[in-house]
Amino acid sequence: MLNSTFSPRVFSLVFAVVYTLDITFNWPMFRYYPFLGKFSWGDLALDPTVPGPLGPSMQWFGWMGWAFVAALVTAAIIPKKIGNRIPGVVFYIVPIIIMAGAYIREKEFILPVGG
Amino acid sequence: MIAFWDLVHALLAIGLLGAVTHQGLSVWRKPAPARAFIDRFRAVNGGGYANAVCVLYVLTFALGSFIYPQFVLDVKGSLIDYGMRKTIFLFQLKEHVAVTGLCLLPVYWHFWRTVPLTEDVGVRKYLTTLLMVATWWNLVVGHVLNNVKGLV
Amino acid sequence: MNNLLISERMISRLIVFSLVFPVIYVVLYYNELALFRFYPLVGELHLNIQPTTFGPAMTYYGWLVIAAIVGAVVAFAVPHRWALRLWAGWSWLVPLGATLFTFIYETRWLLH
Amino acid sequence: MYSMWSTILVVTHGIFAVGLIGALTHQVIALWSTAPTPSDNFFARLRNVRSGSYTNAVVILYLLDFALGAVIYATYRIEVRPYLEDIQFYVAAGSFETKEHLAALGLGLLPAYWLFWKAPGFSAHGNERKYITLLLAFFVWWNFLVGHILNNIRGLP
Repeated sequence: MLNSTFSPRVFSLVFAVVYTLDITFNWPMFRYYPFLGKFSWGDLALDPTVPGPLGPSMQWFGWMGWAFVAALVTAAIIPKKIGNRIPGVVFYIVPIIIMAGAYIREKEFILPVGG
Repeated sequence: MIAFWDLVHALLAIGLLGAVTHQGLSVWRKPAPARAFIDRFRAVNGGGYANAVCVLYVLTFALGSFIYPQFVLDVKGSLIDYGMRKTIFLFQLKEHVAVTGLCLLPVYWHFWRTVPLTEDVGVRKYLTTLLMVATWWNLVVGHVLNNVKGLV
Repeated sequence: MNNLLISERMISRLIVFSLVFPVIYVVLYYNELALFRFYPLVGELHLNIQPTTFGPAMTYYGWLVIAAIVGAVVAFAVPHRWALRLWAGWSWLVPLGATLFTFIYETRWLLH
Repeated sequence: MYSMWSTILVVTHGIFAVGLIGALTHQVIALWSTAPTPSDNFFARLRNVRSGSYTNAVVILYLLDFALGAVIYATYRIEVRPYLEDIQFYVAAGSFETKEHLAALGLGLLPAYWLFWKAPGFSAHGNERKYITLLLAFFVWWNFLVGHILNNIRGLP
């Protein structure tokens, strides 16, 4: 069944677009706090009931979360015949848009502090 | 124990690097008899590597994800204290480069194993070269960061 | 595979070198004998041992140079007909022996 | 602080080692495989390589990697070894010293390794070729793993 519906082109394209949006606007599905060893849907820093110190919060897994879900659902819905009509050249831009989002997300590390 | 997983991550990355570099160089090679060592390195049957590259990429990615929290705690924190922000930026890019490769893996496999090899040659060449460059970038940056501060 | 033109004399020298080098190298590092020492902190080579202010002394380069020189001298000194009659198995048995000795010798770090 | 130069050298040393490990591992697997298996899967192709064609590449890569290692060894001796002794990581220090010696023994083994693969009249020495190649591969694998572990414990500034 998977072979007839799942289109790799749809999966890769949707994953890339959603991941780029996630990192650009910082929309993690969930966060991970390695110091506590704990996952959380929301930002624990905003939750007064959680005693500190929280340690660093990781969004990377959460950014991939939305991308995976969106890509899987879309790839399962759109029939393969239609999905395979996505021209291959579209994938030339995928790395470019992801890296653009990555720059927006991470530029704080190369700009002057407070810049 | 984290040092062990870091080592396994590095070894898988080397296997991936070998496979994807063989394949990446082969897509740029004009068909001709191969005599010199470099030529034979490139004169491989590219199609045969697609499955191995996918398996090795996913395994390397999974292990990288597994040791990443410890990196955030031990290494990234120290680098911030040292003020080594550009070094952190390098690793943050590695994070996104790894996801770029992961998300393109299905369509990379698709163009090698489903689409006839005579079609979309340019796209196949681009995707394979991209995965090769991404793997090299991640290995070098990972090695640089490991040299700055390891996972002990 | 082996269609390269190389004289018997050169073959015998390479064989002898590969047999002598590991033996000499092991003797040198075991006895800490070095023609010279390199002091990386100050970036200087010295024939004699320097005071501790110079920082750690490296004898590795000295061992390599001596082992290579002695290996080459013996390789040229030994008559090639004699060398070619050597049992071929020495070619891996001697370095294997040197390797085993090295591992045994380095267990000293476990007893620190 | 981390000098760019040290980082470039140690990363290059690592990349040459990767090339060396690739060539030697291909050669050893092909050498110790019983007979070429007529199959197209990835592992069969890993075995079905012309092992003789790797010899020159292995010698060149070994010499390059050894030279780089010899250069950065001085920085290791000043920056890492004293640190290992301070924190009493003696097994790590001893493992690296073993790496130093195996690298030298491998250097001495190269002429014989090359002979048994390339010189006329040596093709009959199949066993010697096998054992020498396996020994050299062991040196390279040990040095790579120990090098990576040590670099993980403490890098070269």
